[in-house]
Amino acid sequence: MDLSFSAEDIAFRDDVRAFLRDELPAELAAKVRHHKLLDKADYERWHAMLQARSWLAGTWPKAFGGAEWNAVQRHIFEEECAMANAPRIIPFGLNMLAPVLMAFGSKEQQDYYLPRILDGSDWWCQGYSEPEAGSDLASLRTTAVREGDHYIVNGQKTWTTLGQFANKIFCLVRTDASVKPQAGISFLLIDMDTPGIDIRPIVLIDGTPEVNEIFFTDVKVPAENLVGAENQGWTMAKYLLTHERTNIAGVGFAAAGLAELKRIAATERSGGRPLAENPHFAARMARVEMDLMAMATTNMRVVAAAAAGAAPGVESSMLKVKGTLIRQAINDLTRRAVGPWAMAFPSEAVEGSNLPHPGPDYAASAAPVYLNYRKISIYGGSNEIQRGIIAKTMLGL
Amino acid sequence: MDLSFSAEDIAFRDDVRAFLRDELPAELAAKVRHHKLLDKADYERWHAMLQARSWLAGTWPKAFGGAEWNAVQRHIFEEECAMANAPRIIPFGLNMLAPVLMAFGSKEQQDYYLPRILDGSDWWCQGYSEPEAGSDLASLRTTAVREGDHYIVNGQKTWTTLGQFANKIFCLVRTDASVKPQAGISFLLIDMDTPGIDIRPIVLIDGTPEVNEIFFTDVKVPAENLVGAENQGWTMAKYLLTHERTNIAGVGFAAAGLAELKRIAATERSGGRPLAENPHFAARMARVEMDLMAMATTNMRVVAAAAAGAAPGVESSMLKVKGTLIRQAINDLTRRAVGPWAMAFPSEAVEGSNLPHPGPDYAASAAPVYLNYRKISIYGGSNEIQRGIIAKTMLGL
Amino acid sequence: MDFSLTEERRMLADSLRGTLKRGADWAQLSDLGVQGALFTEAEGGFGGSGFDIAVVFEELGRAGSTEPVLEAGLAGGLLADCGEAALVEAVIDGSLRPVFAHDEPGNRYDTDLRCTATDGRLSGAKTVVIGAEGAGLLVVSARSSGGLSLFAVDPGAEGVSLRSVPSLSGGYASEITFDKAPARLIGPEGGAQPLIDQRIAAATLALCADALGAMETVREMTLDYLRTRKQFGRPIGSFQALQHRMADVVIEIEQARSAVINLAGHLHAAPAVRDRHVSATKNVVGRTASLVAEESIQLHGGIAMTEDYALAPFARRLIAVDHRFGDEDWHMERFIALGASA
Amino acid sequence: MDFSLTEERRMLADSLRGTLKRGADWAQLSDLGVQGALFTEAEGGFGGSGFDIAVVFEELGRAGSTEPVLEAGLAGGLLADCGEAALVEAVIDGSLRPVFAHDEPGNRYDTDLRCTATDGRLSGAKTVVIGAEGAGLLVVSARSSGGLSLFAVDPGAEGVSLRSVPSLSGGYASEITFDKAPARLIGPEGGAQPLIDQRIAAATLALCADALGAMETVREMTLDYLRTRKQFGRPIGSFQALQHRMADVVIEIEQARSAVINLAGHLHAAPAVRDRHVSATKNVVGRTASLVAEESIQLHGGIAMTEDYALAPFARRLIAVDHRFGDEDWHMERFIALGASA
Repeated sequence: MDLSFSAEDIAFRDDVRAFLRDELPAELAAKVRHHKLLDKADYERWHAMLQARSWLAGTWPKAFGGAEWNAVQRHIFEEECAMANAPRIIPFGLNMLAPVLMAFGSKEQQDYYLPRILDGSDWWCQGYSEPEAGSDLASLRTTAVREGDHYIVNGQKTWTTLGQFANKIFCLVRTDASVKPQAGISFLLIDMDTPGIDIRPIVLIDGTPEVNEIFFTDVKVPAENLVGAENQGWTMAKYLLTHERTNIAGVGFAAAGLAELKRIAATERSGGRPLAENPHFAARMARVEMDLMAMATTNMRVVAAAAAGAAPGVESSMLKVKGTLIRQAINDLTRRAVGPWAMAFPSEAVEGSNLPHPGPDYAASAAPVYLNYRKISIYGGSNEIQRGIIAKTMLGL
Repeated sequence: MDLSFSAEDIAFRDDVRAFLRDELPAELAAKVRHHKLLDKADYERWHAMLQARSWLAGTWPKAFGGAEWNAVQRHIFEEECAMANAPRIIPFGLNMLAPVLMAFGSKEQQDYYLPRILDGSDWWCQGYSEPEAGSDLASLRTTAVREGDHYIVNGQKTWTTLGQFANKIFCLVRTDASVKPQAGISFLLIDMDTPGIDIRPIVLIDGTPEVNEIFFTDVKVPAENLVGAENQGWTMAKYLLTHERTNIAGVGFAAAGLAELKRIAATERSGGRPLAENPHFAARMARVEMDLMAMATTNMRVVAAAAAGAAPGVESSMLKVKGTLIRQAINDLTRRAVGPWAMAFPSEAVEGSNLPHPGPDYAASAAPVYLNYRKISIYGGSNEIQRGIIAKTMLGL
Repeated sequence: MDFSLTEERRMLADSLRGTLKRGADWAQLSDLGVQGALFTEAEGGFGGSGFDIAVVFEELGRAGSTEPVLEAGLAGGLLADCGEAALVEAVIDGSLRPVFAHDEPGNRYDTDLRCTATDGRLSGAKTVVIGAEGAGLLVVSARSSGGLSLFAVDPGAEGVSLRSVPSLSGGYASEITFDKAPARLIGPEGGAQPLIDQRIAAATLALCADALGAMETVREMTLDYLRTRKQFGRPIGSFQALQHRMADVVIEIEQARSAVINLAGHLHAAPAVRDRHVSATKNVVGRTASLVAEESIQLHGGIAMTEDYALAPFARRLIAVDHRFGDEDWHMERFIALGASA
Repeated sequence: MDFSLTEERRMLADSLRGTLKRGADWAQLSDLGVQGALFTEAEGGFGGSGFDIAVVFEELGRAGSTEPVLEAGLAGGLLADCGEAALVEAVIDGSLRPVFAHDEPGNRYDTDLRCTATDGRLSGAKTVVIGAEGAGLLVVSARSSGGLSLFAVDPGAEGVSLRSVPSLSGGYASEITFDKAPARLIGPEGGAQPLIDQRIAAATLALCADALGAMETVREMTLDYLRTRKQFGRPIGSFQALQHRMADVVIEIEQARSAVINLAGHLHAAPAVRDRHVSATKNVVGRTASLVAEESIQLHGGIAMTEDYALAPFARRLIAVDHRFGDEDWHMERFIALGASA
């Protein structure tokens, strides 16, 4: 056993830290730290800076222009970025579509789409979920019917994160309704400018315009936009779910959130003392910190196993559940920490819109973030789905 | 709304308090308070004292020699007894068999058995559970086959509380294996002296010899010992479960346990101060006390509704779950409160037997009681069964 | 012992529920007697007991009403304590909507006040005052030569400025600053503290009853969704893991109901007894409200995250409970302190 | 970064597991080198790191062994610190089983010691000393003129009396009184505190690793029962509510494993860092041990309540974790204090 990073890993970490310290624009980090909405240009700026450093596609094979990081390097990069409050990398093109194209796409598709992801020509979004297909994704109903050299797509996708910025969408669509649900699904690439596509924002409980519904009415998609074979879509979706779940524990986000919580608790005063010295609040923070220390090591164990070539297994589900619970516990404490300031809620969710929050700079986002991050135990396979996977793996029933 | 007792109820409560103050033998109360094992004579003594005051069969109709208390009076009596650390009334004859005999038994059975319950001639135990029939009681396998004017009983019962003191047992037995499980069950009264009955103690995790296994091998039971009609047993069992669940919330026990916990926390010292002043321990105690204050009112709401003639419904299940959780939380805190003293465990569960505990008088029972009372969320319909009942009632699915 | 509502309260609850379903505004609520129910006959109303308050606010919470009834009742109660009968009459008939401006920036849930009033002029700042936007009268706590006192301030007067943002529970929260604003002393100079304590206790009961009503609505919404939403070919309410979690939610809501009853029954007890119940009830209701909000969202799944689904404002309202009049820990500490001194 | 065991440790773990399955006694454990693994080469052993300790005790806990290995290792470690090489050699070869008598009655988890030693005579009382029954040597902490010091005391000597009762975790707990018992100063007079702190840190790691092993056994036992026990015509493990609760138990056991690794990796760090990890790990493992004991009993049902079913001693062992070397709250307070000063 050796809990330390290797010399190479430490050198890489120092590189990442130096880059973040020197290059990450302060105004971007401040926006992230205070959970302000980033616009499309913010993300594109950060992506371009990473691409200039050859770190945008850190996990891609070198053959496709990536840095071919192993699991430890990837972990280091993600954790350092999170703790430095860097903008997140939008994963839809880079970490979700790209691995599918590399594994299942044609040479033409790879040559055309992958460079456009790296240079920012395309912003992809994900068309998986539907109103009636949430946890039960295989029940999706959006159809693609082959007509000559095109598919005609009809249906509705939902929960499309940042779809308002996207010019492309990859979709799971039903191409055969006569077989069992999983067997009739295909993976299709669609241009958002195609006639018949209608995108409508979904306002979330905290007022964030983060996700969208997308409606498809007789949308004509060239047949060459099919990835892999027809009806092979479920295989690709599963491939992504089991092989590309990145940063599932969210240790870096949790650490950044805990650091911010501690700053707030040191500033807020209760009973004439800093809130951080209130024994009950200190106990709440200590418990989550101790849990996080343990989870960080659980995460490193999985990362080390992955770096040594082990296939991720039920550990992903465990990290998903515990990771989201810890992050939500931190968000909950942050909300508690700001006390009555949480009552001021200048959000687009309620009429009155973006008036400035009356409290200290840290106060405005506490309640909205607490509310928004209830999603993390729901999406990407809800915690209930994960518990089922864990139990079934353990019990073999 | 009126949260106060009526003048009559207060007068009754004062009567009960005076009786407990004047009559409850101090040595019995001390045994109960420190969770020492009571022997058969202890229980019989207390039963006789209550019977002399006409309070043993408080809930029985006057026609059968009872006091015909309403739900409020019953609640008052049970709560005062619990808080005074009176021995519990052994319910098997008084509160479980007796209502069944009154509702389903023959005149002869009522005339013979009911007075013997009151005067202590019979100590009944309950033969319901079997090794393969726990939560799924209807799957019981003990058979009773009619042969002339007798039944021949074969099988095994388990979890028979205080069966070692009993001279009678009432059993659910299978009299028809050809119908669906619930429809082939009968209710049979059996003399424990009958040849073919073998009773073996089960030692529990805390060392208590509290429950037993009872084996029946070709046990001859007179046919007149059948209660009600053959194959009507499930109806009787359900009648008991829904109509006679007494003191299900255990508010009085919880209050007595909390009072004892507070005494311990005021005595034990931590960091140079009474443990009760440690903010974290005080918080643990406060939370359970606030929960208990609310549950006591939930309980009174159910009691008041019952006194007004309402049939108990899903509230019983809610009180069972919350009541056991609160009592277990108090037991857990008591175990924590005694600190390292819990390591000394002079119990029959481990060899070495009944050496005196080295710590203060309150310390010996803390860990054993904590362990023993894990049972209360398992028996009498486990909390999982209760949650299922609640959900099904609410959802109607 | 009787846990049933009186006939009058049941009628008020029924008519309130019916009217609120159609979306009642301030005038309609006043016509129904909502404010009258919060005042005693001596004060000009027809209620004023803990159970009157509980009945009214459970219905307002159930309907998700964002009318500032709690705030007007709190301020109106103080006006009554100060003998301002004419103003109270206007509150009860709905023509005056006052608000109590009390909390100050940086105090969290403590009330170490810094607003001062000298020679009929009040200066200082009040923070996160719910319902102040559009209020007709400000009742303001401030230190004067005699100690803590109450003052009536015209929100339109010179030296008063008000900045409002939307509030977590609906409506608006305002920052109010006073710069030598004209202020009229009401009630006993230096004698405001016990009046404030009693009326904040009543307002805390109102908030808890409101939360209880909101929880009832959320429970029904969640049960409906569990019954009707299908995944994997069956209603999600048929999945046992969800059933058991819903059962726990339902049990805790019953606990919250009992906690509200406990406080309603002890609202006019001696201060130490009253406050022990205030703190126990606020702690239990605050805990339960968070649990119900979080579990109802999780049991629903993604739909509950959207503003378009009716759960969102109720979830925010439930979370907001813990951010007014002292949170879970603040009340737990007070409960412990009151128990130790008892 | 490498979370796999070294070849040597894996071999030790494998042979220990095999031998323990057949029910190893003290002599067999010593022959296997169990004690040797707890000491460094400089001390005459072949291990002594945090990971050596974790490996050995995880196996002892997994098997439910009640041999007082932890206690002998703790006392032996102090002997090593005091330069008692001959005694340490005897501990390692199994011929001497010493025990450290440290905690005093009424101190709870604090160590405000009252035992005193003057002129080679020791007086006072020690409480709940696990493993003292049958021990060959007592290592006793006491105040002497120079401060806190360690003494070697013959348990059979005049003035030593010992009363034992069974212990919650198996074995025995003893009350020991010293009445001017002959005592030999070992190690630096007045210099015992840092030695004790380091060895108690190691013993806490041992206890946590033991608990981890016990949790693994309980997990397997519970999974087996869920697979095989049938009610309502199906394995109870097919009920989703039980599945999800078992999943949470399994997740928490992984947390406990990580906590043990954290402490093992920081056992020889600077005292403030070491103790922050001691407290974090003990808190997490203590919490998890209670959860695993309680949930495994509940998931089993009645059978788990019986002494005859193999779960009982493991459940008691897990509950006992929180009653030695400081409980959950005690360590949380220390974690907070160390964090505030860091």
